[in-house]
Amino acid sequence: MTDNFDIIDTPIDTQSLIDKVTKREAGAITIFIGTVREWTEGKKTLTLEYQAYKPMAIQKLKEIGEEIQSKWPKTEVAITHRIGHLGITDIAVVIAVSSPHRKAAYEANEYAIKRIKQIVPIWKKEHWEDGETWIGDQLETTPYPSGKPNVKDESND
Amino acid sequence: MTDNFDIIDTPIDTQSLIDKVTKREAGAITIFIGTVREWTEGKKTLTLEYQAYKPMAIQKLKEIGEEIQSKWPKTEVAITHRIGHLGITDIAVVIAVSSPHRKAAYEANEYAIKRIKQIVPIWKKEHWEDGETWIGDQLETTPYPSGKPNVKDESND
Amino acid sequence: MIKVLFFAHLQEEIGRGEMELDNADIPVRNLKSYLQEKYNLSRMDQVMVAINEEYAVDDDEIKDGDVVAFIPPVSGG
Amino acid sequence: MIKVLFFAHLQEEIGRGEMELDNADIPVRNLKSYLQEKYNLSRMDQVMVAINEEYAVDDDEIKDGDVVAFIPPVSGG
Repeated sequence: MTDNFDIIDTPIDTQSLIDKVTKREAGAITIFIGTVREWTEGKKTLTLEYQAYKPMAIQKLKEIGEEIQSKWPKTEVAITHRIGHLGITDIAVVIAVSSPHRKAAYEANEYAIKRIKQIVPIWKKEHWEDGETWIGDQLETTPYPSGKPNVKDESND
Repeated sequence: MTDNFDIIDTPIDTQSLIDKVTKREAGAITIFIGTVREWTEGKKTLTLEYQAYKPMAIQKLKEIGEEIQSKWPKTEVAITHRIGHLGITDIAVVIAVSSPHRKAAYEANEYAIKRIKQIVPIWKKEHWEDGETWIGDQLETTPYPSGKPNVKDESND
Repeated sequence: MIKVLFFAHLQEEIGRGEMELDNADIPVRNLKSYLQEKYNLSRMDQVMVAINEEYAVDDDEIKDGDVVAFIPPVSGG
Repeated sequence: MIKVLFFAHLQEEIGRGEMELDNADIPVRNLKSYLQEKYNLSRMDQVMVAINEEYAVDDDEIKDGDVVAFIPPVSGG
């Protein structure tokens, strides 16, 4: 299921991710769509730019899928993240999870977006009216004492 | 936003629900897709049949939308339920919720499906290899002492 | 006159989805018992009633012109 | 020879996304300090390192032929 995890520089087709996880054993599919929001804490975003360390990012997305299938048996997972320049309301990421039962589908989906924000090497640059900054750069959060990144406050938190 | 809530007897177009909740203020969209599962507790489903008390069902879906907007401000909600005969993997219901932040989008979406199973007058008839039964009919759950239905165990639980 | 609607297993037990009755000005409870006996309906203790598309309780009075729906435990989603 | 990759603000501070160095057989910590001083890099205490696409710690030894990526706090999603 390697091709269930992808980084692309073109618009994401949500339906294709739904198709990837649809199966006869599933009774529930949850989709998360992360979109570019115009306002964040009083600052107006004009556009965003996403950059990825693509081979490692795909590998980490795949690992997240494996973590999910281990924690929530009989789930199917597909994740696509877009990189490059995005405008307001454009889709940055789509996560699709199917499961026989809905509780697992919700939990696993939320787990996926949290893990993406922790371990997947993708960076967002905000272009505001008065400048631009790489996010993460700007957050001034605590360093990573354990050698593993922490969850951080991001666009759709 | 009345037309965000609908009962139809044709296949549900998930993308149209995504479009209904997409907006510049949103950073997160969650979608729940309830599909017809083949196996439930060892019984093989061949097809399903959904029936609705349509005007009341649409009204109740709308009320669920209002409850969500009151509990989770700045959300947008769209729900479509399909009725009639459905085959395995067919979509029975789609719930779309957008929100500035993702936590509300997940919570509100899960709330919606729970409420649908409590208050929306829609019934499912399972067609198995060895017979057919209206679900709800079959569950032998407790009566409704309070005049309000309780949550019940259903297809995608 | 009142209009009475039946769904799911009730519709099948009664053999039709709606009927007109002249049992106005009685509480929900009485209409429920009347129909249960007349059609030998099963599991009526689990069945909700809606008057004009809003859930009602057993004490609520049915008035002339009302649409009364018998609503078995729902199973959408 | 090792290949070193930079992303996000580091890529902009250094002015390019990759370079080849002959600093093999040193721990991650030393490569980090070397590059931080040479390019006057900011916030390096928050920067993770991956060797051959897997997160590494400061003590891990960089070997000849490795691809070493400097990974600022991620902000995908």
